[in-house]
Amino acid sequence: MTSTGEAVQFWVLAVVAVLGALATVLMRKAVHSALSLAGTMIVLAVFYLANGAYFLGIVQIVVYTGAVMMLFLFVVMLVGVTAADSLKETIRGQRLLAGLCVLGFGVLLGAGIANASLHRFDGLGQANAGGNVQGLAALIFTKYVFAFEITGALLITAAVGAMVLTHRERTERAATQRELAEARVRGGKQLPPLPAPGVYARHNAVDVPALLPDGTPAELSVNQTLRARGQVRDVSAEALADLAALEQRSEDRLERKGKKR
Amino acid sequence: MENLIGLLVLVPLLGAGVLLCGGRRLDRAGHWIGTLVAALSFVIGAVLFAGLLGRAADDRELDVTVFSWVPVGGFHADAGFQLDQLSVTFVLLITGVGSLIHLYSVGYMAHDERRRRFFGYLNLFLAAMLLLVLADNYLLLYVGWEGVGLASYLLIGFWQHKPSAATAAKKAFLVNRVGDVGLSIAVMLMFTTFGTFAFGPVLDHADRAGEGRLTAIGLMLLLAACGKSAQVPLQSWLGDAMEGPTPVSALIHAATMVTAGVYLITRSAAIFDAAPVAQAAVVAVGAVTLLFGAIVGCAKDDIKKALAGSTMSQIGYMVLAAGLGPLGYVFAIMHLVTHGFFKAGLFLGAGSVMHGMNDEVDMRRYGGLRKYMPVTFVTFGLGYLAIIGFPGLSGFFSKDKIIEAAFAKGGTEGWILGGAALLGAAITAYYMTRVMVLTFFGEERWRPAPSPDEPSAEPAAAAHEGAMPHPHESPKVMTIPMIVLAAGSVLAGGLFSIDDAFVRWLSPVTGHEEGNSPVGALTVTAATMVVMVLGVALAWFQYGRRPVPVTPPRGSLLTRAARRDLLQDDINHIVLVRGGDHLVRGLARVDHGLVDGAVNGTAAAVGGASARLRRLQNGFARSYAVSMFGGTAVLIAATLLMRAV
Amino acid sequence: MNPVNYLYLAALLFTIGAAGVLIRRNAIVVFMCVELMLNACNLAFVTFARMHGNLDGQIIAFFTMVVAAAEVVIGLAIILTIFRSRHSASVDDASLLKL
Amino acid sequence: MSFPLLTATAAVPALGAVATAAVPAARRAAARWLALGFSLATLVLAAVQLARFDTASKTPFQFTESHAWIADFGVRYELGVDGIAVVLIGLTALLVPFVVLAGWHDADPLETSSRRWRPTQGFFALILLVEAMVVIAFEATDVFVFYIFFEAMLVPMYFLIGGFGDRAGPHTEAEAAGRRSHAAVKFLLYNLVGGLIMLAAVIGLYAVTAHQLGEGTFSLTRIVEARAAGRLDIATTTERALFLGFFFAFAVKAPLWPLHTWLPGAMTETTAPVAVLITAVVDKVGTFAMLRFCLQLFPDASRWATPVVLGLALVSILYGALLAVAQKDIKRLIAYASISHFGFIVLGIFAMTTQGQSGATLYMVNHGISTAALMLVAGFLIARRGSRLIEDYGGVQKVAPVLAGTFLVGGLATLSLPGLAPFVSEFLVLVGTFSRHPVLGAVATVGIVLAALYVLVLYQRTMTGPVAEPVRGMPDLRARELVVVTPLVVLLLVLGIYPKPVTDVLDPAVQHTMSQVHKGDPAPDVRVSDARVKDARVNDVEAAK
Repeated sequence: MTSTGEAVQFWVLAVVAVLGALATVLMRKAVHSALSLAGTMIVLAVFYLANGAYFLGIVQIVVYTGAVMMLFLFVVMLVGVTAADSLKETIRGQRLLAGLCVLGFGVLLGAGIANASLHRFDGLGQANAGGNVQGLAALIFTKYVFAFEITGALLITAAVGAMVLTHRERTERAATQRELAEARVRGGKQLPPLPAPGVYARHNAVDVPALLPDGTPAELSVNQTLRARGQVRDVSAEALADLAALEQRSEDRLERKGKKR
Repeated sequence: MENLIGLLVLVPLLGAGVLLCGGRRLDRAGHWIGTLVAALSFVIGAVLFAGLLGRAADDRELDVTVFSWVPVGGFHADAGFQLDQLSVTFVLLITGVGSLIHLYSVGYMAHDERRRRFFGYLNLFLAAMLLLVLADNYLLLYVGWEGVGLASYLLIGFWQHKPSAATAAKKAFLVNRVGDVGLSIAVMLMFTTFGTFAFGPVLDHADRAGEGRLTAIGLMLLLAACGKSAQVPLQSWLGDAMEGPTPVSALIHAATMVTAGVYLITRSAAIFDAAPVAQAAVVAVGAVTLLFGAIVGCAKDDIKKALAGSTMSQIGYMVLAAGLGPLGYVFAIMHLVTHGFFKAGLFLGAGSVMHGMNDEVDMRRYGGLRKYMPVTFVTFGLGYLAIIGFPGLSGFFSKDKIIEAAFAKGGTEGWILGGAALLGAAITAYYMTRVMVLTFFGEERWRPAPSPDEPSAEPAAAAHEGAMPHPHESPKVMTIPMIVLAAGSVLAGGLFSIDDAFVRWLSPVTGHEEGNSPVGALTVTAATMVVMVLGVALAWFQYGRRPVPVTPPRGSLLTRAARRDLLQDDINHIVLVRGGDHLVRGLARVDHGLVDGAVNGTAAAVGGASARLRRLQNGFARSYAVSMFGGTAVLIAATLLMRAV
Repeated sequence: MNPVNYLYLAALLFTIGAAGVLIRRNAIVVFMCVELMLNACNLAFVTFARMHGNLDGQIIAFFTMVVAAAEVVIGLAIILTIFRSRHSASVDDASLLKL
Repeated sequence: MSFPLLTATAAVPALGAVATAAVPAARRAAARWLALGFSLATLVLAAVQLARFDTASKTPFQFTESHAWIADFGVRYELGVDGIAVVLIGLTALLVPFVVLAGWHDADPLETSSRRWRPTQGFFALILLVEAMVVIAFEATDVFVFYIFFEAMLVPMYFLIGGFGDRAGPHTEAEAAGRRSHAAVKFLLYNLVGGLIMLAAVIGLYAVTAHQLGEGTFSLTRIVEARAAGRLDIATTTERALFLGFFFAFAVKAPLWPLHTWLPGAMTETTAPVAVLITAVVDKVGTFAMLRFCLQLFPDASRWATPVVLGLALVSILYGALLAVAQKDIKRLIAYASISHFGFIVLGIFAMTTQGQSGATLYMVNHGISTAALMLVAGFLIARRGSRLIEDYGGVQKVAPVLAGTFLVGGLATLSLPGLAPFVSEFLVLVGTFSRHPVLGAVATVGIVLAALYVLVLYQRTMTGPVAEPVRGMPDLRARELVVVTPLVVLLLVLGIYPKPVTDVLDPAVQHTMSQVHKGDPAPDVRVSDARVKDARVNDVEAAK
């Protein structure tokens, strides 16, 4: 049996771990899921430590939470952070079947554990006597040396595989600048540089479209992404109002009251 | 002498082979080769006849086994020949009349581009017919039997470009096949009964078999005879067979092949004598056909079809006689021979008339031809007198004997049969006079009719007006055979009857007995004469004294039925053709829908099930994952359960 | 406290992860759920090691981590490749055995 | 060890297949000549077999070869021929050269197809392959060896049916290809199902022998011997089950009603020479196997099944003939006619009389020749006009008399005209059946009327009447086609007039089979002593010769 402290730690952290796991499954955005998962993993690392697996606990934090989850986050960013998943089911009956299967599976698993005769509880005191890392090392380099070597090969292969998979072979000659220019002309695209954003002497932010001579905003002057997100700050009305105020002021100053429209 | 028998069959067979395979090189000489072959076989036949004559009366049977044909287990069929008085009579008739008709055809078919082939077929017919009458067992006879059927098929359909000819040929073959079923079953019955089907053993031991068996064999043989000899109920093909060239009608469908049934019955005399039921059936068939053919003959306007009806009727006489047993066998054969002469002569005459009349066959468009075709008129007239049984001519002798024999059968049966035969004689006289009068006497109806009483002139008639026939006598090559046959029809009967020569000649084979006729021979003769005169007179008054309309009048119910072969074809059509059609179509549907449908249905079921199962394989990884988890859950459950148990 | 509770926790986490694999369409999240399942296993291994008083369970958990790392590398590469051709990271969109 | 004649007879066409297949694409003509040469060489070997076959020998099988093959399962490479097999091998070897000649241009590549495409080579190689397998199936006396080749011949047949067809029919090229592959798949599935059921029975047989003899065997001779010696006693139910397993496969192959529906499709959609190969050669393996395996391995069960089999055969005869009447397609009509004829063959086999079985075996030969003649001429006709439909013809007799004449001879042979070969066999079958089952025999005789009906209707509609417009100017048979047809026609005549050489070879084998089934011929009611005298006389005449 374990100490009371561990019991308290278990019950507190177990709740956190389960919540994290649930959040991983239920969050609509992949980033949130990733963060929740990271939380659960850290909790698991604590459990490893509590179970005497000191090396694994550290590795869990460094490798899993550090490296693997970072990898996940990178991919999430490459794929698009904003794309929130719709949680609406598209395959008919999938959710019901999944629920049934998972429920049955869980219940059976629990029943299995409950049925199992888990009476022995030796503790790792003896095994960890010479230090946990040393104990592990002794096993890895003796009993499990072949498995270890093979996992090495696996890792190398995985690294190469990842490179091969993501590598894109250039199948055609790169277009020269001249060809690009010609294509541009042929395609009827905007030939000169796009108009710069901002309104002279008033705004210089990228989200403010330039104004055309008639005072309407020039859409092209704003970044496509911003336009797509609708984060464009339209200052045309403001500018026109300013202009009107200016005129008013100058007329006031020149005392042309009677000509006021 | 034995070798000659084989040669008799072989010569025309070789002739046919040479003519049919010889190609166009033989086109110019083919018809003479064919005629020569026929003449040669006649010579051989004559030599054999002479040889037989030279032997004692009870030793006139020659047996030759050429080779073992089908030896299987206890089944031995030999290619063997048997020559006796009966077969040699046929041989002479076949080769004699055959040679004459070959000669006639040289002229008749002169303008046909396929004449060589025609002669090839004729030679093939001779070979098959000779095989039929010379075979020493029923199986070999069967070969000849079907061989003549084939030749008949080929010759009826010789003008194949005419769909009617092709159809008639097919019909003839098919109806004959129905008869052939009878013959083959008869042979099988003989085999199971006697273990053999050679004439000798079967006929010698016929009395030892059970009567039921013999009756069955007899009835089956009768079926075969009905098919080949156009007896009721298998008579329907003969009228249509007139689509063939006229020499064919003369040779095959008048003189020889159609009499094969009579030969078969006479040859199997021992079987029929021991099976009274079968014999009664034979007589009944003969009597019915005799009247049937005669009635049909009265109504036909097509000269050849009228003669075909007559043929049917005359063979009816022969079958009737053959069915009378030893009373009549000899007379059946005698009538067969004389009929061979006069009917062949009549057909050749008809052919000669058609030859001169642009192949017109409708007697209503003839008339007054005696001036234009004197030879044809005289020969035809002699044949006519012979067939109606004019005293002194051959038909008189043979038919009279049959009528006598019919009365001699005794009892009610005798009276009925005799009456039928007499009635038949009257009708024969009537329709033959009708043919004679319509063709050679009266006004010349073939001249273009300026008469306005025919406003609805059919297109065919209009076409005929364009090419008005110019009746003319046929060339010598055609008239000579007619003259010879006419001579035969005048003299044969008389010659046969001198000192009962024919009876003495044939009785060792068929047996013969004089019956006790309830009426005297003279009475019968007198009665025959009376009915004959009545028939002639009636026809004369009906057709000779009054003008004959070119378009046939509507006629009485009987006439209309008779024109349609007494509705036989209609019945066949409704029962067999239409019924068969429905059956066949229905079966085709069953085959496609049910039998094949079951197979295709199984395939479709498997396919459908797979298509449904395939939907599980939707490609969604998550669906697969669900089934994986489900499977795992089941496995865990199973493991736990195993533990629990 | 009975250390068996660790096992129950592991089972629960595993089941939650499984549910995530089955329900979520985003391939990245599915992968995360797989990781969660692997981690749940690791927890069980570590607990077993403690129960049995030897380090073999930890060794297995260690190997699992290595394999999981390799798997993540390859898996994410595949996700990227699919995303490039289909412009989607949904596993449902990759329902054909071709790009 | 003596020269392995039987292996050689099968090996020559197999080698020929390899050689033909190896001919390069550009030398198409060489493939044909090669195929013809090899098929003729096979014919020579088959002729040697026939010539050296000893009809007086008492041993059931001659030229036997026996080598261990799969020792663990008691499978031996055992070959041997009896009179029936040797005659059927002769038939196969005889027909294949004609098939090759008739199909001379059937597999020419289309002008549009790729230059590396080699259909001609494939076509002839497959034909030779089929021949090799058929020959070895006839020779095998080991059930397992037989089974292997019985099934293996499906593969080349499948490709022949599915890959080659008439250039034009009532359908477009694409439709025709679809129908062809449908027919081929149907052929394959049907026969595979039959074959698999047979496989189960083959394994069952092995199990029975292994259980009772100590060591399992597939050898026909050993099983028959063991049964005769009483060492092998198969339980009644087992024997019947095994019989049914074998019979089902053979009935599919034969084909017997109601398992026939693959045949019309296969024969119609493929080329005429291949259709001949199917019906005249491959299907004969089925009826042959009934005689050799069903009757000899399971005599008691055969007798037990006789009523049903005879019934099915009778239905086949009438049904096939009636359906032939209803057909609008020339090749389909011939196919249904074949079904009717196979009914006769099965009827003869199971009539259990010497006449019936001799007739049936002779029928196999004669049907092969007559169908080949009719089908090949029909193929020539179809190739000229480009249509299989009867209604598209008319008056061919006028423009192509030789073609029409040979077609008529083929047709007359099909309707068993006396004087032509099939008559002898058909009559023997009928007599054999009649002497044991009079009613059956009599009803079967009706089949000859129906045969006349469909043949003559076909002839009338295609060959006679006014010349149909598309037929005008149709060329008559060419030299190559005459070379194909003439020998067949001559054979039909010769075997019709003098079948004794063939029956002499067949007779001992049939007697042997009959003795296996423990059946004698029914005795005639009236003992006719004269008949014996006459027989003796005939024998004397022969002896004198």
